[in-house]
Amino acid sequence: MSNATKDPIARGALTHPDVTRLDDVNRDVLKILSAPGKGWWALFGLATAGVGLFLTSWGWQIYRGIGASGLNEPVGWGVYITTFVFWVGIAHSGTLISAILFLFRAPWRQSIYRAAEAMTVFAVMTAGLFPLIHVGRIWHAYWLIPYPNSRFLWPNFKSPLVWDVFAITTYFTVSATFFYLGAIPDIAAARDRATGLRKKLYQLISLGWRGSDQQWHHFGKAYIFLAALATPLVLSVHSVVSWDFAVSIVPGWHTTIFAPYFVAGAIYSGVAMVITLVVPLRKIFGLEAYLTTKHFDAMAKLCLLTSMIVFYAYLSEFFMAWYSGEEIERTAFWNRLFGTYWWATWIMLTCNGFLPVMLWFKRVRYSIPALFVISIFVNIGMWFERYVIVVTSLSHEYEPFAWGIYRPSVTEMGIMVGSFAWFGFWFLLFTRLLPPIAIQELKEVLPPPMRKQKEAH
Amino acid sequence: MSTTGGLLASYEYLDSTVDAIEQLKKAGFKGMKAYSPYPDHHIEHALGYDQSPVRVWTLVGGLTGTATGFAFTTWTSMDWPLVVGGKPIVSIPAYIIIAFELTVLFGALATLIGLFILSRLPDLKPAVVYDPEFTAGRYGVYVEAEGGRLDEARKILNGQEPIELREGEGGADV
Amino acid sequence: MTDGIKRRDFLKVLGVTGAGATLTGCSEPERLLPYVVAPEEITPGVATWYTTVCDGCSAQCGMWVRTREGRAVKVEGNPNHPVSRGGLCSKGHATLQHLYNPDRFHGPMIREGDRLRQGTWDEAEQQLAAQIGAIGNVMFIGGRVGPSMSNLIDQFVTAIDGTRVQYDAVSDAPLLEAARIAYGEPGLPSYDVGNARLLLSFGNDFIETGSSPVAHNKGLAQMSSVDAAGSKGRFVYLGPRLSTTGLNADEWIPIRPGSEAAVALGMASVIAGDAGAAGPYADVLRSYSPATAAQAAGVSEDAIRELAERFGSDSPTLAMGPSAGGHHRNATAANVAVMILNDVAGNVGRTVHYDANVTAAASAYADMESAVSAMAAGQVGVAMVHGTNPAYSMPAASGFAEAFAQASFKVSFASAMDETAALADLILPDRHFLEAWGDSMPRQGVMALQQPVMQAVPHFDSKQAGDVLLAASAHLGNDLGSATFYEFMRAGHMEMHDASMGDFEVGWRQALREGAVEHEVAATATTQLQAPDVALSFDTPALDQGGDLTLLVHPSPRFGGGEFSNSPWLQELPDPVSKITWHSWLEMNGNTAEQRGIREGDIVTVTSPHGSVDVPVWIYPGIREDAVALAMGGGHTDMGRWANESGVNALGLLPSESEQPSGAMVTLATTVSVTPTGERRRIATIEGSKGDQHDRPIAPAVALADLGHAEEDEEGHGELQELQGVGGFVPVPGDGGAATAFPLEGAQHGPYAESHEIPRWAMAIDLDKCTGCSACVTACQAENNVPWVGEDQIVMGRDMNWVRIERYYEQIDATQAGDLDVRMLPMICQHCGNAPCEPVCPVFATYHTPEGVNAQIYNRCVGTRYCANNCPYKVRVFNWYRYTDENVPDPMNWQWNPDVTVRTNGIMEKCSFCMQRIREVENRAALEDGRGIRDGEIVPACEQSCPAEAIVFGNIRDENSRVSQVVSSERTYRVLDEILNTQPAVHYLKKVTFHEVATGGHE
Amino acid sequence: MRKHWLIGGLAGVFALAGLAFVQGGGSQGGEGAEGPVESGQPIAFPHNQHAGSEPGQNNMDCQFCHFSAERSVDAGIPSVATCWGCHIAIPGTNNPQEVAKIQGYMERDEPIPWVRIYKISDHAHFPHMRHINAGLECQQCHGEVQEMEVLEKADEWWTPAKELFFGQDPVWGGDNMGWCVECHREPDENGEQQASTDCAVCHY
Repeated sequence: MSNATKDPIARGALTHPDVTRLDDVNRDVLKILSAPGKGWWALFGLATAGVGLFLTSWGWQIYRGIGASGLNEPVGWGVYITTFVFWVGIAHSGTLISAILFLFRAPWRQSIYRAAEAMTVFAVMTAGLFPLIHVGRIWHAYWLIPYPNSRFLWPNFKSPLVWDVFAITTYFTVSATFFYLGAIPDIAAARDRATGLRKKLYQLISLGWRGSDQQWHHFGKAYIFLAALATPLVLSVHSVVSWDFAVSIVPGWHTTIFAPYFVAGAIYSGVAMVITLVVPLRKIFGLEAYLTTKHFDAMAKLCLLTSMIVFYAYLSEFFMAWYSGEEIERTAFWNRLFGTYWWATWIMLTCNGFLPVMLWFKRVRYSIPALFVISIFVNIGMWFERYVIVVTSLSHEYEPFAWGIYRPSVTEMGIMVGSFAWFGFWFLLFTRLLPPIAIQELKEVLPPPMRKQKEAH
Repeated sequence: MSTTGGLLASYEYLDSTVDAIEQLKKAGFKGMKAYSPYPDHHIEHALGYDQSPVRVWTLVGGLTGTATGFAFTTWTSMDWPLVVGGKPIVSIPAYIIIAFELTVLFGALATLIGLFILSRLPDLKPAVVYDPEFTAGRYGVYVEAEGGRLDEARKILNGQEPIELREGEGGADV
Repeated sequence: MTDGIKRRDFLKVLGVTGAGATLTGCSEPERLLPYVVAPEEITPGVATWYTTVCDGCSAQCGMWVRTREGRAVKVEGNPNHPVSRGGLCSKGHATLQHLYNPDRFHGPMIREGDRLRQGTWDEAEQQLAAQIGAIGNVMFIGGRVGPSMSNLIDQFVTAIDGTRVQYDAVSDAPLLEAARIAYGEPGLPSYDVGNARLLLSFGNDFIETGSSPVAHNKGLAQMSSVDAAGSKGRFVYLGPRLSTTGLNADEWIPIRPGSEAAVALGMASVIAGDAGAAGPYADVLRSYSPATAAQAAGVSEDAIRELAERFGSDSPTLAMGPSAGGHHRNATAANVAVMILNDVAGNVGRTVHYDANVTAAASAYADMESAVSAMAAGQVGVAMVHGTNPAYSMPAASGFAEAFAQASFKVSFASAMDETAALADLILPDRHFLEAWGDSMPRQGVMALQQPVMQAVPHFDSKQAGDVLLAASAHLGNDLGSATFYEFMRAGHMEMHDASMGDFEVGWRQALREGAVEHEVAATATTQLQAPDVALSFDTPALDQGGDLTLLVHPSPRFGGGEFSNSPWLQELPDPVSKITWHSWLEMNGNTAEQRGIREGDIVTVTSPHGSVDVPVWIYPGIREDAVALAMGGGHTDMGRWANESGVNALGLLPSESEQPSGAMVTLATTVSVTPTGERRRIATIEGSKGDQHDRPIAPAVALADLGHAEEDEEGHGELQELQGVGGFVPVPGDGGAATAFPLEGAQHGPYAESHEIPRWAMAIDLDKCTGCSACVTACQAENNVPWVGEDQIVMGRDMNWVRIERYYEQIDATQAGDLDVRMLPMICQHCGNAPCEPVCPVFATYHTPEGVNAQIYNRCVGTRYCANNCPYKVRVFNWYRYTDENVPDPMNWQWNPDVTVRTNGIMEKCSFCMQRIREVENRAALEDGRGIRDGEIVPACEQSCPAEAIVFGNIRDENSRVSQVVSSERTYRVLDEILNTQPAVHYLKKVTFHEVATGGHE
Repeated sequence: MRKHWLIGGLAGVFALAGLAFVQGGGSQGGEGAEGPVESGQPIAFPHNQHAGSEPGQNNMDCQFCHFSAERSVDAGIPSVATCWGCHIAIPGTNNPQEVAKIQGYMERDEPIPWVRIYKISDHAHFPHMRHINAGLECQQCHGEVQEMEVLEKADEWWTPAKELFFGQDPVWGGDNMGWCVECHREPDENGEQQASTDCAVCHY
């Protein structure tokens, strides 16, 4: 039993005194699924209200026309696309943590990946709405889907927007599958503790999982292959999203650096969002034992790395604009820094470039309040990054006479803010219905109970 | 009593479970099942598993996706040729993306289907003999035998001090 | 499309008899309304064209009217008209909107207490007759009308021994008077702009106002285009502010307001040498010299001397005196001075003809002043107002409204409410000229007929004023010889007709068919300068002291004197100078603004001794630092839904004063003080970069000297490489000349295959001819059912016009005389061969047709707006709301072109090269045994209306086509093509300048 | 048609397709919106009596009344005068009271408010003359009108589904674009498709 003697920390195991036996994990995690407290209800109420705002704003826009937004010529894309890219980005770290780190056997992922995956699924759900929200005739949006029709017409597969349709739907399907598959054994665990209606529900969705050797065997393999598929997918999806811009000829969009730069940014914002979500989760449900400072330290390091990549991308963009000597390119980037939208650019640089420098310090990485604050700033910064890319580039293009300024409308902001509520709504439900921490994977890292050890004492 | 019966032993310890399995194998028992709260390679090793055929499903699914991706995009472009941006009617570089996404999509779905078929899921019939503690902290070994062999099996299982030992009708699908 | 009024709703009202039959929505079954008796010349679905005369302004351009199922849907210039010779201005196009103006009266209105009630025509006419009979003392205040109507009015007035006063807000009275004084001629001089080699405009905005803006516009283009000998005429503008006309000058001498006479005479003195040449004005000339001129004008003496020498030598030359915008207290003298200049330079009979007797309204503000005092004194019983709106177009200081109120019975013939009609007791709505008979005599010997092109719009129970007068006379027992105005007019023409003109009927029918008949008139005696019979002062006139900035009030290129203000097309037409829509603005020089800490968009109070207005400031480098300018036409209070509350009325700042001896209204009379109110507003402009093109290859120019060896142009960039097919770079020449082959390798499938020999449509726009007059913008809007969006949407940046005339300043200096370089560029969809907008559309709503047109399929558009983002030219516009539904009241939708889909919300649209016209011609050709399409048979709306003939459309595959010929010019370039390789089908020809062109990065 | 059928299978989205057709038909406006049109005509005009070739019928040419079909985008509706031109002499043996209505309209100087039966959406342009000159028979799109007592559309809303799933070509396809395209795609003698399928030929 070699692994029994291994240093538990090395295996990412927990050092908390209360958690020694396997079923302790069930006890602690399934406790979360018990009747919610005031705090949860308060948050849930808030989220529901926000969803109301979201739907009314959207409804009004559909009724009145897309003009209800502040968009214009030349700025045909604004807050909607910004928020779309933001949410797609958020989604990414989920898959990263659950799939990529799984393949790399990163020891610290177990206790956070379930929450991260849930975040992925809900974030994609949110992001997927924005292409619908921003089109002029949503009632014809289904024309983007290839299906045999009485017009004999097919979508244009050369258009990045059609690539998006495929990328986003694939991403949603695969991440949802991955999420659900990983959750089956834990749902079974919940089933065996639950009673009444919940038991019936869990019986149904656990598909009769029993944890037999045969099930575990195929499960493990399937999980690996899904992870192997999800890994290139996660990298591709944000590349495709970045090509919505890079494939165009708009100065400020048309750059080869976009794909890697967007992926890094996506992971960056995603990890930050995980921190933002997990900190309160940990506090509310008392999961200190499972979400240790070690986990936060690891996530902080990931943030630091990606923030450096992203900041490097910013700098190289500005440098290349200057170095190219192309007047149009230069004007575009000059406008970013000092033009109408200078403030957005500087918020972006501060939140994504300067602030994360603090993560170099161990004390900051180990201080959960500090991380929480920084992560929120990073989220803000990343939203503005997309805003800067989308809006400043469009507002000053090739034709100086046609330059224009865009101001978001109330409806737009309503939908943008509402989308956060929509996301929170689903996430809160998730914390109550599914074990938000992966029970079975935590057990893998616990020292397995050994009779021989006991006798030795 | 010479009817076939099933024995399900619940253990608290991993090593006792593994020992039980190995002894049963040594004693020549077949068709054992083991239960555990998490995938444990010691048990798999003891039962002697080889590669899972799920991989085949993934591969076939993925390749189908790739083929579909290229075939579909190319065919639709030729079905009603329209020139956009002075580009060729069939622009393979653009279609690579579609092909890639379909590869992943089909591959993932095929894997899921494969898993379900191979591990007999979904299986909503209530188990004949089952210990809910398996999903919490216990390990289990189930063996089927008849007549005298049954007692032998019981003896081996008891030898590892199970928390409890249940008996049920044979032929229980678990 | 999905909802709103449908294109084919018009087919439902096939017969105009189907009163109010336009259905909306789809709830009830659709009705098809056939004619009761079908007029044989009308085929449903096929346009019927009529010729008539545009009665929009005094120019009286020839007009073609396109009617469908008996509705006028489009007006165009009539190339056969001897004066306007094709082309039409924005105002001319907008007359259609006055025809279908929903604010027109639905019948005669009779005042009861303080409200107007709709009555019947009998009732109204009887009341009119009764009042005239009872009260008498009739005063008929009328605007410009055709000869027959004028005739009728005179007879009507004499029969009831009333008085007649004629008044137009914008008139050429000083020029008319000057011609009388200097040459004793009764008419306006006619200018041969096209043949002048050096053209001087002393504040004369001849392509905006005056005897024939369209013809002069054409002339300007002709003059300034490079001839075979490689030379071109030069245009110098002398005036304090650059109008649309001024922006086309090659040099600008920003002389002090009112100093035209001094400058003209100073120059004349140089040319005349010992001044002997100036005839009776010789001694006047002696007291002038370039020195005195320079001193008066505030410009360098050399500039004037040098200009004078050129004016003497480069003959034929031409100078024009101040027009309506520059009517100061010595305007007549100034015009006389300019005539002297022309005379000494020997232009009389060459570029300026005084014997043509171009008819002009004998409008005299002075008469109005006496009329006002007469009314005020209660000496007027019945006041009748026709074709003019003095309550708006006279300065408030004149007290017209108060005086008018004194008349015991007030009659208005306004067809829609206006400020004067609002005060009337009886309103007898006149017909729109497209529904009525009339005639015009643009100049001696030319007789043009104005015929009704459709039955009167059924919504409005209107009656032609002529018929009303005849009816009233009948009631009063005066027989004027005819029952209807038509008979009266025809009778009149028969009288004038003499055998030398051939058979009357033939001439009459020809006039109806071709729009005008011309017969030579006996040339009057050779024109000699005459000694003035009135006192003339050539000094710079005194100004009322209201502040330190001179106020320039000029007719608006869009609204004239304000009579056009109730047209959403014109309201939304960006002003050719400022590019501002809807509201008014105060033009101010940047330095002046800086000194006062005023920023663009600041709302300032402009105060003169006669009134004050609040108006936002717009910074304009084309105006002297000591002047500010305000356009007429804004600030209506009682005109209609689009005119009211839009902008301010500049006349409120002017004194009520007439210039002597012409009696014209003084528009340049006072200085003003400008004080910020502290408030700001977003200017409703379509301009993004303050006229700076940032050295981009958008509107380059080439120096005249460089023509013939412009290769160094191409040095800048070699061949551009573009990825074609799968792998492999295929070189695509990205520099000027015709666009390369289409479709490119790898795209030759189905209809795109080589085998199909189909035309490839392309366009050429000569920027050396384009004057930025913006006629094409309105023409396009009218042809293509482009909606208007309103001021708030423009402010948000959502203008919908398919044509955007970009105006870039390259060289412009208000502080000294010098070269002027302003670039005008009509930007439309470039129909790129490698269109960036096409591949990004997810649903193929935009793609390239085999004919090389970048098509936009409205009904397929989902509205992702990616195409607009990716269009480097920013020519794609989006329907953010249901503009076509919400903004277009009945019956204005009657104007819609049945051949063009009406777009609903959420849809992208743009220039289609007038696809409907292409299809129409293709269909016609197919019916005529599948003959080919002739070059020039397809004429897009913009090309048709361009007075400068700057636009040419055709098949570029045919090397003999006009477009191929034009494109072969060395001046040809394609916007941004050299850096983007978009391969546009629209080719531009560089503007040609006299000075060296400062070449930016790309030139 | 068959080909698309196969692809439908290949894509494996029949349900979606079926759904889409309903929308595809409906979303174009037109049909659905016009509501039922049995014989709600102001005058019970018997097309068969006028254009039918049976004994006792008059066998008139369609273009006698629909006079502009050959030279215009619109087929044209006869003016009241056209009707009256004949019926001033022909009282109408079958039901004179209907014929009498014509006189009424003539005297009241009113157009006859015929209820429209055939209509395609406003965003599609159908030049009648091009099709007539290409040798098409009116009946190919409008059905055997000369046999109809009451004019009815030759097909129903479910045309598209019928077309896709059973390969039946409709007579009147209304806004079903495939109905137009199929005919345009038909190969001519040179094996090239006989009419353009360039979008901008009909949509502008």
